[in-house]
Amino acid sequence: MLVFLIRRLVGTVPVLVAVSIFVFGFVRLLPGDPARLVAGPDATAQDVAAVRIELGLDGPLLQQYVRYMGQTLRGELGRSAKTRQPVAHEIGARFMPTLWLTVAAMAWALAFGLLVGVISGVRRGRWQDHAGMVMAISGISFPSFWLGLLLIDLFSVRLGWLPTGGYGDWTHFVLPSITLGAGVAAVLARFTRSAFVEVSAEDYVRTARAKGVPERMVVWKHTLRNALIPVVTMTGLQFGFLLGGSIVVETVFSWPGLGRLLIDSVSFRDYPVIQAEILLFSLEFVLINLIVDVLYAFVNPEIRLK
Amino acid sequence: MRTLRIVHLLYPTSAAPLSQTQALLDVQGLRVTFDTDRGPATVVHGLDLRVSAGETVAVVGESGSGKSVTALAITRLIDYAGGRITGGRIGFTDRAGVLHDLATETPEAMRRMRGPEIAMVFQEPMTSLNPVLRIGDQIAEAVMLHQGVGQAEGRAEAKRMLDRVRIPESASQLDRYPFQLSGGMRQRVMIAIALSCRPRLLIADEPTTALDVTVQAQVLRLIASLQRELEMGLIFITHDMGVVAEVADRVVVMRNGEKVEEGDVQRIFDAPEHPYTRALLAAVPLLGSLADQKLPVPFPVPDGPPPRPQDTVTDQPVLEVRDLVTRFDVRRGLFGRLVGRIHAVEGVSFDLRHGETLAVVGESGCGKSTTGRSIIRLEQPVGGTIRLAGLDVTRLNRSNEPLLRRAVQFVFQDPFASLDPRLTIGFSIAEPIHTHRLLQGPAVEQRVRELLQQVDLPVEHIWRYPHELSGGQRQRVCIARALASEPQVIIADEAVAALDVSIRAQVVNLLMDLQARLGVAFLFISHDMAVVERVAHRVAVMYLGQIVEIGPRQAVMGDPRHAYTKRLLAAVPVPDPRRRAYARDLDDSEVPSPLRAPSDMPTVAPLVQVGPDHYVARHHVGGLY
Amino acid sequence: MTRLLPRLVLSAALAAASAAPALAAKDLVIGVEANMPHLDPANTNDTLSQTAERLMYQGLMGFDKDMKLIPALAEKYEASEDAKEFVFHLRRGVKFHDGTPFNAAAVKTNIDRVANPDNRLSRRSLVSMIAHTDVVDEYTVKFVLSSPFGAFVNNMAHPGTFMISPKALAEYGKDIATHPTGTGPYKFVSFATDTLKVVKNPDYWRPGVPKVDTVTFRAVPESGSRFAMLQTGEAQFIYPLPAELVKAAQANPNLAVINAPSIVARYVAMNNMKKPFDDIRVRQALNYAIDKNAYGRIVFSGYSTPMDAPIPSDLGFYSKQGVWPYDPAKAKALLAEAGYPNGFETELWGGTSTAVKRGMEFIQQQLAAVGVKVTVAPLEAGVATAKLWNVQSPADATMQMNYGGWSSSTGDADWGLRPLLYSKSFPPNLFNIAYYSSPVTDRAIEAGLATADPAKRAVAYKEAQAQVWKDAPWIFLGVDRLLAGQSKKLSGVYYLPDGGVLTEDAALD
Amino acid sequence: MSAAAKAAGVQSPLSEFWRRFRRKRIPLVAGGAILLIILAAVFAPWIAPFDPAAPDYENVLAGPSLLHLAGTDVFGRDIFSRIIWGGRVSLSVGFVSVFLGGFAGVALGLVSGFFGGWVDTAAMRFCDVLLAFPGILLAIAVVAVLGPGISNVIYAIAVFSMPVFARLVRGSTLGLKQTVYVQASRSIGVRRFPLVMRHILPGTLPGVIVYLSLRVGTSILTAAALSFIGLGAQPPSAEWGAMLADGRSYLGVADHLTLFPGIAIFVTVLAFNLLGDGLRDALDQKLRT
Repeated sequence: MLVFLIRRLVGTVPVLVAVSIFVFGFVRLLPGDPARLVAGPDATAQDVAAVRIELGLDGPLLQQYVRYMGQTLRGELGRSAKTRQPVAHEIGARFMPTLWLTVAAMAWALAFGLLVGVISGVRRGRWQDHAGMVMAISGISFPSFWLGLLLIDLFSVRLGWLPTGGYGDWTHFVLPSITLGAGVAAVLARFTRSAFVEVSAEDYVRTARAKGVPERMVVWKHTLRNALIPVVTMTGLQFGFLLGGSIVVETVFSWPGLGRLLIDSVSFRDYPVIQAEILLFSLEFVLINLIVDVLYAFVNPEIRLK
Repeated sequence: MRTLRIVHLLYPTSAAPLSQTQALLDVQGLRVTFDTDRGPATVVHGLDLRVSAGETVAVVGESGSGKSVTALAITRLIDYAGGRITGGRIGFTDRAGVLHDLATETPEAMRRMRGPEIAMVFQEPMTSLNPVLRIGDQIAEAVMLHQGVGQAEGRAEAKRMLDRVRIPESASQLDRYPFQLSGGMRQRVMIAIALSCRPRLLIADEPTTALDVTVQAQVLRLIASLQRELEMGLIFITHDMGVVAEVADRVVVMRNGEKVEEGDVQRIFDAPEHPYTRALLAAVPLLGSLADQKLPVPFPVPDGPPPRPQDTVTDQPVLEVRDLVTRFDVRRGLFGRLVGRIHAVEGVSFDLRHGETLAVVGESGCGKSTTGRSIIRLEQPVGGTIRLAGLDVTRLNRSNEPLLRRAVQFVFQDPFASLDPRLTIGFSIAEPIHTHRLLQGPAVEQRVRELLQQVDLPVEHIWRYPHELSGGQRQRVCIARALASEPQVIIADEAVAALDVSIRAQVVNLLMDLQARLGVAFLFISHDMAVVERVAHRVAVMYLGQIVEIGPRQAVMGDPRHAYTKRLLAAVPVPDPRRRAYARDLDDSEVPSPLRAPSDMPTVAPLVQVGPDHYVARHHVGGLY
Repeated sequence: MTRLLPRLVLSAALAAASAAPALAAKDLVIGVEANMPHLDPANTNDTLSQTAERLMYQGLMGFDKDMKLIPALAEKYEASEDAKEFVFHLRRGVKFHDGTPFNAAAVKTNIDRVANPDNRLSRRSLVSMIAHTDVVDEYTVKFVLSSPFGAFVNNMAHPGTFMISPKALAEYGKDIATHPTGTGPYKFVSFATDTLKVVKNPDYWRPGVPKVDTVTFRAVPESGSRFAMLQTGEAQFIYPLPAELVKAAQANPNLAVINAPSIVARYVAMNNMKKPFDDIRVRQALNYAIDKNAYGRIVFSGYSTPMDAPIPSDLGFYSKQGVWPYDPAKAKALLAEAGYPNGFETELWGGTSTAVKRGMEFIQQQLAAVGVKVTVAPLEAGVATAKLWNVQSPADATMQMNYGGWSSSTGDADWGLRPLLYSKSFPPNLFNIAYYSSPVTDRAIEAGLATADPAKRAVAYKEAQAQVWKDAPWIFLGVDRLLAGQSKKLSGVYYLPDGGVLTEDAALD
Repeated sequence: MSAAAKAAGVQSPLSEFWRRFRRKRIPLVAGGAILLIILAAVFAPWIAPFDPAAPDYENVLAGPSLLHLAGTDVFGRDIFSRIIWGGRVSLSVGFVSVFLGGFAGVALGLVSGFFGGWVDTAAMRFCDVLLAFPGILLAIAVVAVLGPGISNVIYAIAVFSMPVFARLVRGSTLGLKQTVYVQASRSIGVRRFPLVMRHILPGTLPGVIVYLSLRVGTSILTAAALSFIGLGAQPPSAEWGAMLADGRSYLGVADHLTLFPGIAIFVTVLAFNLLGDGLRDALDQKLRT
């Protein structure tokens, strides 16, 4: 298991290097002179030159990259062009809200998705299946920002049960995490169902029945455990979707997270922040995939023991 | 094979007459229907079947005959497979002597009966075990469920069962997962699960079909001995008449969901009444039937003239293979570290002459297919030389590659998979012609028509798609396609293994006919010794990537000199109930894996001559050959 | 004196003090539209941050709720006749939040900091005319200017010249932006991403205030969510209140709507140096082509009044010119006369907020009616910086038309005219993106600056406004109404015409 | 060969597909709905009762009526007509981006799967990296470089659709490469290019078609989300997401501004998803979402 973990960790290195090259190339792909953009309207030529050095845009490309990597590894991400604060500070404050929102959304999406998926899979072709799948396919077809607006309108404005947005106690989490998780819940429900149905047709499920295992155990022990293997992978992929979705949902719910920061940075063309954020998002995604792989090995002995 | 012709006396082959035994299972008028998207389809029509305690009833039939569905209906697992029992009753007398109609039992009552009363063993050991559960737990689960014992007791029982199915080191095996076991071992585990609750009726659905012949013999023997021990009723479902002859007391022959004949095993083999049974038996190649004949002889055709031996071999070698080596590197991890090598083919040498059929036999993983694939370069050999009609084709280049691709053709095992489903038969046959630019324009179509005629297919098939053809017809198409480039050598890789027995004989005859007419040489790769006996001039036996014995067919099969050859031949089920193999000495050992550590190179045993053109590998034992 | 990020000024209104009895008070939450980038007043470009800074900081001068100049940290001032020397007498006994006493030395430290080009502070232009700052005594400070500057006292009321504790400045350096330490009514507590929290300053020099314990600014960019916050009582004051939601707010018995004139002008700047806008007939035609009343009704749901001078009426020295009439026929005639009988194609730039895009679409529709085909191109702030404000010479300007707004946060005509319409204010110096250049206007603007005498300045600015109106360098559209929503329990929060909010006197019922 | 597979072999793949597809009513209805939406968009000038850009300042924010089926917007423009015209934008974003991404992905997947080795490794690492970015984040990055606007949105969505197709096609290419009929063709000496085009590409298409239809829905949603955060379609384009975004501040005042574009997005995406599901059931049961 340890060997597996180390191997998997080493395996992320090329992806991270590629991501870093992409992020590095990001500012350099921009049309025009980013230093001029960042320096602002009042800047003199010296100011622009200073900003260029600050952004690491001076010297040969390779040297720039090495320097960039060095700084990144030391956690020096530069200063925001907009606020003049260190980027790490900007991002740090917003990291936890986004993380918790994502986790909350995933938690309910997973619980809901698995439950609906299994029920639909067991009651294949009956009304429970149809109801579950209607919900699921609607979930993936619904624009999340619209859902968010409708939820605020209903639960906050009309009923006054829940706050409209902002980051605070658990009540603040309800609507944003529902909005964010809806699509993922739907995807997981569908996916769990199809994995479940597929596993149900496996010979070993028949074997379980042939030895007189009660249906309940056939479902939870023999079928679901195997169906979970692909579901785990899918869940990992969906984390990426959540991270992306948080960008929109944070706007709707005034959530002080990375997503909103990103939109603000894009509209202000605050390149140091955009750059760092893309890096962070990718890092998070890679990390989540790592965790998923470990989980995957946990549920799948064939991976774990080989 | 003459040595095997001894009448077996140790075990009487017929069970007690039906009237004397209380029927354990009494199926009457069973109908099973599936709801397909084309509407309901009845696949079993009014079947009657009786099994007594301690009796073995073989249910025989070709694919689609409804035999497996019958098994699922009896256990009511059919409820989960999309089918329904739409008629008849399934009488079953349980341990307490109570008679049940399984066709109408509640699901819960059925569940309680599965395991302690009725158990099943399935065909596919590779997929029948739950991949995420330890095998000990999978066995113990049934024990704990039905006998109400705890974890420790269940585990102890699981260990006892593993001992019983002769799995070595049973204690340590309990914690292993299915993927860590070979197919034969998994089937033993399946048997252990099925028998863990001492069922009164065991239904074995093609339990050995997916296994190699030596493993099959082991498993058959195991089932038989456990059956006697536990006094179970046994329904043995198979398509293989050889297996039937080995195990059955009584035989039920099914076709298209109906029973066409039933009777004592001896009677069925001696005097089959129904034409279908007769055809079935006629098509079964009987190993040893050509023991007196030096040359290959086609299968006899019902109502046709008796076949004549074929002498087609010339002295001229068309294919010379020397020291062929093909290995597959097993790499792991990020940097693809070499952790092992599969020595699929290790120092294989042979000649193939014009008009000759050289059969390569051996069990799965022995390297026989890889040998064929390496010659046609579907795999890349790492050593050795290959000469085609004197020309070195070891290293392919622009000039010799088209030559090889034209002169050597390959026929694959699965006729359903070897034709592109999106292309017409005509195009598939014409593809070699186009590829090698042998003909242009309308001449192509003309040639395709000729080829279709050569393989006895109607020329209208030229516009058909593969899905419109049966398996046998498709294999004929594949042969026509192989002939399209006028090859000198055809490598037939288990080319008839996937076909039903009756079709198999026709296709074998077609191949032999083509050899007689066109003088083409065959490298006939097969695990089926009986077919090999029909077609081969010479036989090469492979084991762990090496040829351990090679020589004239009559010499190798009649007078095997290598221990492995002997073992292989002894394991072949003989379709004659009088020649049951219980007494044959079979060991329970597993075939070693051809996967070795990178530094662990195998020694290639030299072949020594033991007779005219007959060579045997002499192994290095204790520092001496 | 703020170049508006357009979205920061949707609308505006002055708080008519809706007084209510104060009960057990306490936590005031104000919903605002965007995050505050940071809290260094000398480096702040947006009205919102300035409003937030006002919680904690003060300048020598300040504004009352009617945006009249009042003394703040200075008790009084004297100006020389030639508008080159200004002496301020400081309030005594005032302490910064960190205990540092406020005195003349602190003023000099602050002004020198802003004026020092090495600090690269964006508000340097407010003090760049100062030759030197002299500490006369502990509570007297004298500014000597290098050139006359009549609007100087207004600059001392601008957030850019707010007073920061010298000790804190030394301690935090650049990071002062996240450690605000001033003399204001509230002390800094926390500033996390979208939330600024301040607590009452018990030692505040004005007795009786503040009346609330804490004030929280929460950024809620979605206007619907912001309004929902007010409705659910999560916030007691939100601004801006989108015009389209005024009706909904009015329908709620617990809410009051603030609706007052602002000093935010909306106009389309045309590139006066480029074809076809170099022809005055074209510029006039476009002014005739747009129905200013409809503009207010459609784009601002009626909460906007047509512009009747180049600067809004609430700015000092405003001189009414009369609304440019809506006459599409005349517009067509003028275009034909100028050689564009079939109109022409052009591009309109602007910001990215929904309200701004709505305005741009409206202009597009109106100009289409007279044959001018407009492509609408919303630019993000960063791009706008590059394409508008950062252009090095008029020849490089690619702008044809730009829809924008301006709020002169000094409250004075100078900052309403000079940065936008003075020929020495072309980018990148200042913000004359219309590249409007008229000797008459230039001379009038210079004259207005050359004196501190209000009468003389009035004459000068009247001339300038008349000339600009005639030359029509812009399409004059409207002056926003200030709109904010508040709970009826809240009193003492004033919405300034420049879009800022005064919270010093806030009280909760 | 199981009995079921044999039974499936009785009909040609195409007629088998049609038989299975036709049997389910929902995908058929969805397909019909998509056809209707496409036709409405194509024939918008003839169908839409009003000019989608023509303002009517005397009749703004009017609720649904017989004259204006979906009411009017802030400029008095007919929302129903705008939705019909907006279909052109939303659908072309969906289709063009997915076809671009699909085309590139199929090409990359074929090359990667067929040639294997370092080409495969490089291509798949590239896809990993692209997949390592949440779709909308990637789109934002592209928009941040190229600027907002519908064509850039199309490129952005194409970029992040590409790896999905590349992986899918690579997977089925690897599978098809091992099929006996491809090996059979290799064994008779068919060269790489005809081999890929004749035997492998057609085999990957069922999966590609399923994904195309599913991804169109995703793309429309993503484009709408980008418009919503102000990085997508620009005025006066009647893109549905932009309409929804523009109307959102009128929630509670004039709900029809968001209701109808929201329904348009939902119904269209739903239809594509249902169609995709139906195609998958009929074409290739093994594919998953």
